[in-house]
Amino acid sequence: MKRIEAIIQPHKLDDAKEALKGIGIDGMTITEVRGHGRQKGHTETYRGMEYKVDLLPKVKLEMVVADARLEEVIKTLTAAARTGKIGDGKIFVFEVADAIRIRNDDRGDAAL
Amino acid sequence: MKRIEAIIQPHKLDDAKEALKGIGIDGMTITEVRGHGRQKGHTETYRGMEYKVDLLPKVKLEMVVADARLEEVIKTLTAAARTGKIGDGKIFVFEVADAIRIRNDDRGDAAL
Amino acid sequence: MKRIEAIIQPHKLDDAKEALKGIGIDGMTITEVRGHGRQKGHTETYRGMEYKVDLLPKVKLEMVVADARLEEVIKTLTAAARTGKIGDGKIFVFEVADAIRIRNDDRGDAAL
Amino acid sequence: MTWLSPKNSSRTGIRCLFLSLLSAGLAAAQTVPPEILERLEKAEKAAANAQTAGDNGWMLVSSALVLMMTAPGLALFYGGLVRKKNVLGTMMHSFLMMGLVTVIWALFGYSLAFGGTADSKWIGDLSFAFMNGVGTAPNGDYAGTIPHLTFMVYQLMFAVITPALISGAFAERIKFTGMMLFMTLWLIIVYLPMAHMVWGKGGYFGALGTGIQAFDFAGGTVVHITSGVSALVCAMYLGKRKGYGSEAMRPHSVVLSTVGAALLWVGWFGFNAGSALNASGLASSAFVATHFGAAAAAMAWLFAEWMVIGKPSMLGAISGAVAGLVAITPASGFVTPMSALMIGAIAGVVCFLMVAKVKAMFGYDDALDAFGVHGIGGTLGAILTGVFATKEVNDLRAGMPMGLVDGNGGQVMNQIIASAVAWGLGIVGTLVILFVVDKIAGLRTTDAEETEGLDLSMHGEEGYHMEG
Amino acid sequence: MTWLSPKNSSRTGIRCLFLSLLSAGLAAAQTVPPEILERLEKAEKAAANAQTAGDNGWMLVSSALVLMMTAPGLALFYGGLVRKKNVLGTMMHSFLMMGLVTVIWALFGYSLAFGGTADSKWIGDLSFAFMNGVGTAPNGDYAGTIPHLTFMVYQLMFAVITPALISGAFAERIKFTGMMLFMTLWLIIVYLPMAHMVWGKGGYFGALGTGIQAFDFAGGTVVHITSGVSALVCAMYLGKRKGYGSEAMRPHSVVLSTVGAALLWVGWFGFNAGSALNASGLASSAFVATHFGAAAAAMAWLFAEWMVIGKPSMLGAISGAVAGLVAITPASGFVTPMSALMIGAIAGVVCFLMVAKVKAMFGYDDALDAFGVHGIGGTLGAILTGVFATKEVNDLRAGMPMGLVDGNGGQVMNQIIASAVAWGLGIVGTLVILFVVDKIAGLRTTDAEETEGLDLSMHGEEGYHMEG
Amino acid sequence: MTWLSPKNSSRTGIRCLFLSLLSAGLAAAQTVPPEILERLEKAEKAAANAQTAGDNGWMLVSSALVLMMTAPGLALFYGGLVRKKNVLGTMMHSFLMMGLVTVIWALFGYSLAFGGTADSKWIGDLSFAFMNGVGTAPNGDYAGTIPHLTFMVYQLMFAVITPALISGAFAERIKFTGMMLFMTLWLIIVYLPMAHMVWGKGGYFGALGTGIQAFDFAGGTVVHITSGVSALVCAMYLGKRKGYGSEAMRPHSVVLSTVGAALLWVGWFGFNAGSALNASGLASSAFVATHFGAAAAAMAWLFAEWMVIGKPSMLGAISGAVAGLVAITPASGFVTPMSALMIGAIAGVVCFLMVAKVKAMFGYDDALDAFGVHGIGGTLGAILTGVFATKEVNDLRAGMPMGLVDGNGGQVMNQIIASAVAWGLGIVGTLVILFVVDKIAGLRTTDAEETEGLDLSMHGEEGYHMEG
Ligand SMILES: Nc1ncnc2c1ncn2[C@@H]1O[C@H](COP(=O)(O)OP(=O)(O)O)[C@@H](O)[C@H]1O
Ligand SMILES: Nc1ncnc2c1ncn2[C@@H]1O[C@H](COP(=O)(O)OP(=O)(O)O)[C@@H](O)[C@H]1O
Ligand SMILES: Nc1ncnc2c1ncn2[C@@H]1O[C@H](COP(=O)(O)OP(=O)(O)O)[C@@H](O)[C@H]1O
Repeated sequence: MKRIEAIIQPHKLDDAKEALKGIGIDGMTITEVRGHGRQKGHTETYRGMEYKVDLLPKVKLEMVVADARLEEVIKTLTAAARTGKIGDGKIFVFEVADAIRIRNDDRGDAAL
Repeated sequence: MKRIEAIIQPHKLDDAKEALKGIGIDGMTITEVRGHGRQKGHTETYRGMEYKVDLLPKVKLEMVVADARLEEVIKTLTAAARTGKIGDGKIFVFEVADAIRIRNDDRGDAAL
Repeated sequence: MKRIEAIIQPHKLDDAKEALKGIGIDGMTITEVRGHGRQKGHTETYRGMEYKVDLLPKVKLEMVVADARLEEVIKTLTAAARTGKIGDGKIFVFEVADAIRIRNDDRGDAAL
Repeated sequence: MTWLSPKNSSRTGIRCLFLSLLSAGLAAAQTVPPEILERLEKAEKAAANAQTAGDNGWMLVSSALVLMMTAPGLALFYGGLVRKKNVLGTMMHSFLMMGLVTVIWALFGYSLAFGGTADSKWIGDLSFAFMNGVGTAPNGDYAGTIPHLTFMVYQLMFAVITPALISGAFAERIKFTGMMLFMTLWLIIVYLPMAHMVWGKGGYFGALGTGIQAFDFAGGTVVHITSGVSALVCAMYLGKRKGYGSEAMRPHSVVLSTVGAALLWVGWFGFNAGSALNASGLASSAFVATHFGAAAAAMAWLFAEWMVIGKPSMLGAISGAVAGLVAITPASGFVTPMSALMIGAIAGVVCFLMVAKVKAMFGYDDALDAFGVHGIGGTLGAILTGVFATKEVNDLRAGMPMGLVDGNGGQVMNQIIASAVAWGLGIVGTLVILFVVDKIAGLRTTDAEETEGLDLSMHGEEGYHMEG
Repeated sequence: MTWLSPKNSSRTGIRCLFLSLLSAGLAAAQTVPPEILERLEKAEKAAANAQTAGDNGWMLVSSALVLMMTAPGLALFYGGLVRKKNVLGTMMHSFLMMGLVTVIWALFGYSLAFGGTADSKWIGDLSFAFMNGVGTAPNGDYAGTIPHLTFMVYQLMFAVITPALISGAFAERIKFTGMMLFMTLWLIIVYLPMAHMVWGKGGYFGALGTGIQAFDFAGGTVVHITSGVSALVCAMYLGKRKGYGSEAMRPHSVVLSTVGAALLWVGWFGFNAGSALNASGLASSAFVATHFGAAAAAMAWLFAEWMVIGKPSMLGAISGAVAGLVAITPASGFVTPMSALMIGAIAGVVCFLMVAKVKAMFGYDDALDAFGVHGIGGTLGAILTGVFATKEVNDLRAGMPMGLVDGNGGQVMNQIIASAVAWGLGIVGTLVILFVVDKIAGLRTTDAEETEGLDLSMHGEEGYHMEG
Repeated sequence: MTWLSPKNSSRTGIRCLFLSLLSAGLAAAQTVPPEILERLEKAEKAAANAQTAGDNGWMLVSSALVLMMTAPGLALFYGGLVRKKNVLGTMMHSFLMMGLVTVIWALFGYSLAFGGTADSKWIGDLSFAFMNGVGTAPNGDYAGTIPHLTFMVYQLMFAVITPALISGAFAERIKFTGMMLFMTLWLIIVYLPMAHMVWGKGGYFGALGTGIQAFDFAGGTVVHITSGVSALVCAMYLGKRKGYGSEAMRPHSVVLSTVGAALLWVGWFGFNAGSALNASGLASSAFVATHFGAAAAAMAWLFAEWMVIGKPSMLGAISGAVAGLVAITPASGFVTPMSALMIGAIAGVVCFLMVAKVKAMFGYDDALDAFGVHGIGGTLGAILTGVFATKEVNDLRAGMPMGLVDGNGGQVMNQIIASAVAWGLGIVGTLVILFVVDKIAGLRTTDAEETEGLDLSMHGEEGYHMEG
């Protein structure tokens, strides 16, 4: 099993989700995060006090998939989340040691 | 060391935490996430505009434990977080390469 | 590639970010989390109802770096985030199987 | 209320004068030139007209202020105290009353409360149904210097907030349909008779009536005891919230509750000082008593909490203010400013102990402390009114002593009796209604609905979407 | 407005009396001792003075209430309905009007709306520019018992909220500079003439004028039709928001919107009842009609939604209340309480269908339903005023029938014509302004600005920083 | 304030008339039938009664509005500007004053400010302690047409908000006990004497007094200079917040602050127009000046920010509005609408520069800019009052020129002297109090408390629990 972690632009979440659903990937967990990278942030000013904000809102998608589906998911995700501009985000892949379904103790690929 | 990541129902958080405390697992990090899986979402309607909401609030528990404690923790967690209904969530297990305690540079199992 | 996950005190975030920038680490993803460990929580009371709150606000920094930079980053991070008091947090290190830049399909170290 | 103000008679007198103008005019005409008489007549009318402008303007503002108490006031106060998933459902309990009670009031509610003859001891009649006969002319039975419409709409605002107060008891676990039906029946079966008995023409507890004379300036028995006691019954009937005692049920936003409490405080000036039904010195007196009562109670709760719990909290300060406002309500038009301070201080401590200590001993789940604050605070206020009422402030009984401080110890007993009747009516009425509504429509949410929260399960919407 | 109140003549009469005091006084002096005459004179003046105190106090409060409608009222109602990233930009659309419109009004706006002579059919003149001649003395053309300053500032509050209402249509996608320029021109080109035509001296649609007599008690045509129709034009001109239909565009806080709606309801009493321009029975009548209309509409929308969509929502209840308040606005000083209930109920259902069903069929993106609620609700209200206006409530035409219920069917046609003119002026004026402003300053945000949100892109700040 | 209104004498005249009724009546009785005399007398009384109704209704509303300024107004304005972890602690600084100051005022505060004889130049006495002699009869020294109770409670509302304003300076880092003690002493040592000197009977700076005649219609020196200057001293004494300059200290919710500012604007009508102490044309004039000043300042700050910083912000608009309201406060009853526009525009630009540029140069941490807005805005307003005051608006000195525009340049100097005294009293008084309180109870939170936030460390609660 692999865990795919994609950090994408928030407004691309719906597209990404739909695309994944399209290839049968349903299970996923989403977190609101803030990211820092090459993308320039913005400046906020409150009563003359300037704040450079370089942490931008992003959305993190985590999904654990069977090894076989890895590349397909990556391709689908990059296609759906890409705008071509800096700040589009990253995908990281990790090895998963095990998975358990809490409801019924299913384990491994069966648990996904 | 293993990292155990459990995605559970928010209202099961207190039970899970107590159960883990019961077996001496104290260190953990909790994130509010939203999940998508088999559990059906709900519909929200605002002035006739319908939104199908299929991302449901979940809580993610992350804890790094010594290898020896892995199964015990999984068992405790599944028992505490289970309601038996779809949506109970998953547990994923990862290998951890290293751990460092920021306060005093403790490393490895000693840092947990 | 390694993924470094640091759970630190929220008010140390700016220091940590600056320190990392200082050694050329730009890419990172930040999540607001709540942590449980040795640090004592606090008590809240609402109309006589007492709540022991043992989940304290923390910030999680995640950054994927080339293997070679691992120790340097850990050193920088611990130095920047340390206050010396209980609750300073932990750093966990994971192996990363792959990285993809969504914008242009860069892979591996090139994607960081 | 009109007969709670001794000045009123002199004022309606002015109006009666006009009716006798013809005869008086004829007599005078013999020695005074007619153009002077005409001018005098016009000046008299102009003065009466001006009196109406002053009093009516104030009473319209008071009506608006009392509406503001229900929403945003109470809606925010209660809405902030529940968990996020129930915030809209809880605000709805207040907001809906602004619609529901208004329609009932227009059709027949007002008439059942304030219609009737000198013989209507327990309930009014249908003479004002469909706003029949409710026009711009004053209704001398209640308020001689303001349009009947103003009196009607001012009273309506009280009827709107009273059932909304109860909703604190069944928060986070009641079905929308059951709630709506309950509120409808409660208004009809508990509120309308109680309002009539205390304030309506011929009512048994009228302050100057022929029954037991109880003093209730702005609604201690009618509003706070009835709603507070009914709240207790609801809390016990519905049972505790799922997870009560184990899960954290902290207010999702004390900030919202603070805003709500502050708006309640501001609006309460309309509630209490407006109950003079004119902009006279009595209104000023009630205004000051209201403010002093609230302030003293806020400080008292804060200090009591500080000593007993260890820290003074914002929630404590606002809870105290509301408790003080509740307790001073029946007394506001009868007591001196210093007595108001005392009533407030007592209410702050007693309600704090009730909510933070006694409730825990009994273990019922009065989610937002509608009973602890309104039931206890209202009863306390009703009784203390009997203690502190003084003819110095309100010479209602034409020179006779008013309360215990004036030497009329019997008044305390009258207050207790009236309160007991309000308790009785509240308990019995609410029990019967709960029983009926539970059969017809169901009251308690299912477990799944409760876990999901009222906002989604009842209304299909959420209070906040901050991710956008 | 002044001539919408039949009682007014008798009152200004009182004042005229003083002017004729000298002559009358001389005649009377022959038989009455001068000290009596002097006292009589003083009493007459005192009564007039007191009348002013009563009416002026009420009108100042009404002015404050109408300002409260714009902010926090509308700012919260609209601010809660947008996504988080646009909350400040949206609140700014309301708040800015409090500054911008006020300055324009002070310089020349008031004068263009309310200056002029009996011949100024379409627009006023510059006689009141720079507040020239606007002092503490009443302006008998409009309101004989309150200072001219009060009348001026009360009318200003209407001019502040009207453009703010439009902003619901272009929410989440308009440039700040374009918006500011648009609002300035719209006020001058659409609002000022329309206000003059309906309420200004000599205005063509004056209720007692020589043109087409339309009844608009508190601003159905002037405020709601003009703003609502202009909103539709804006929504169509600007186009849909990026992602409309695919991305979730849920209200970021129905809680804020509920608070806003409740404050609108409370403030609307100043809007409608204040339009009597005094604290008389007519004000009470308008107050009651306003409250009944809002209540009935809130219930009607709620039930309609319940039947059609399946769940009654908080957003539905507050939308209904606002729709009812809009619809009752032109009628409030002309109809009975029972008619108000009916108008409210109709408006609740019609506006719900408009917003939830019809809009979807046409597919324009009126983001916050400024057209669906104000345009449709205002038109409906204007026409129903022609139906339900009755001389029982407002004997404006001295015994002649008022609306259809009085047997004057022609009034409905007058109302339709006045509404049509407001539609026409709104459409044409807005189109021209949009075209011009688009050329000069640009109207629509860039894609990047829209994605980032107005708060950051236009104002460089964020509504919430909850991480701290 | 009463003697700030020239019309007042004529009104109290009416009342004096009654006292001379007997003698006058006897003389007239020889030629006029007694029933006519009686009617005349009744009409005179009725007119005076009506005058009281009109004025009292308005003043009670004004009192409620000023309370609304403190909470929810200021509580939200300040509460939104701090970080989330301090929101309740900050709101508490305002809300607590509603309790604390009220109790002090009732016991002896009012008496020290407004008691005393014509010789009490610097402070009142204890003649009104425990509300002794404060009843429904008017106090002719201050306001002849409203109950003394109304005057007392209206003044109380000023005393409540003034210390609350200071809290902006020490936000996010003060101990609760220290704060409470500081506020108590500050009220007694700084506010009560200052209020007496400017508004109290015999006060040295009374506008018509025998000392230096300063004009302060609604509290420029008494409220804004004293609080603003004291704020500066507090900010410097307490030192900067931990992390000031390095950590982000952005407002946690400009949304809340906007709501607060809007409520301040609305409430300020009670503050300024209410300071006429009646509902006369002077109240209207002050109302208009207030609104114009706020509007012009909001626009001015917005534009200044736009030019200097690059973007116009919501926080800028609301800060400007508040700055304008502060600056127009002393002037509101003395200047024309056009002058009010100018005062507002100047205040908007000056306060913006102060807060956004000058403060940064000095580097003290006036967390919420209590000094920059109230200290600077108040001083500016006090001086500009001397420039723009005109007898056209307020013929206080019976035909003599009022301010510089009237040709009385010396008034500017008087205003500067009075302001300087307020500065001096504020600085010295506050320093002494800070020193004493720091010894007794401690002022500054520990590092740990500050990091945790006031909500948890001082009050044991949190402002928001959104996870539920
Ligand atoms: N090395 C990294 N480790 C963790 N997260 C990263 C890393 N680099 C980038 N990110 C995440 O990806 C987001 C996009 O990165 P950025 O460099 O701005 O764009 P691009 O995708 O064009 O390289 C960042 O905001 C951050 O959340
Ligand atoms: N493959 C997956 N990868 C990551 N998260 C998952 C995956 N499958 C499920 N989840 C998480 O677990 C939650 C529960 O899953 P669901 O399928 O609804 O229930 P069940 O545990 O009964 O199978 C989801 O909401 C999601 O957060
Ligand atoms: N075993 C663990 N797994 C995951 N997170 C942990 C673990 N131990 C600690 N943490 C995180 O680190 C934070 C600090 O830990 P704590 O024990 O309080 O401090 P310290 O390491 O200084 O003793 C916790 O709040 C929690 O978020």
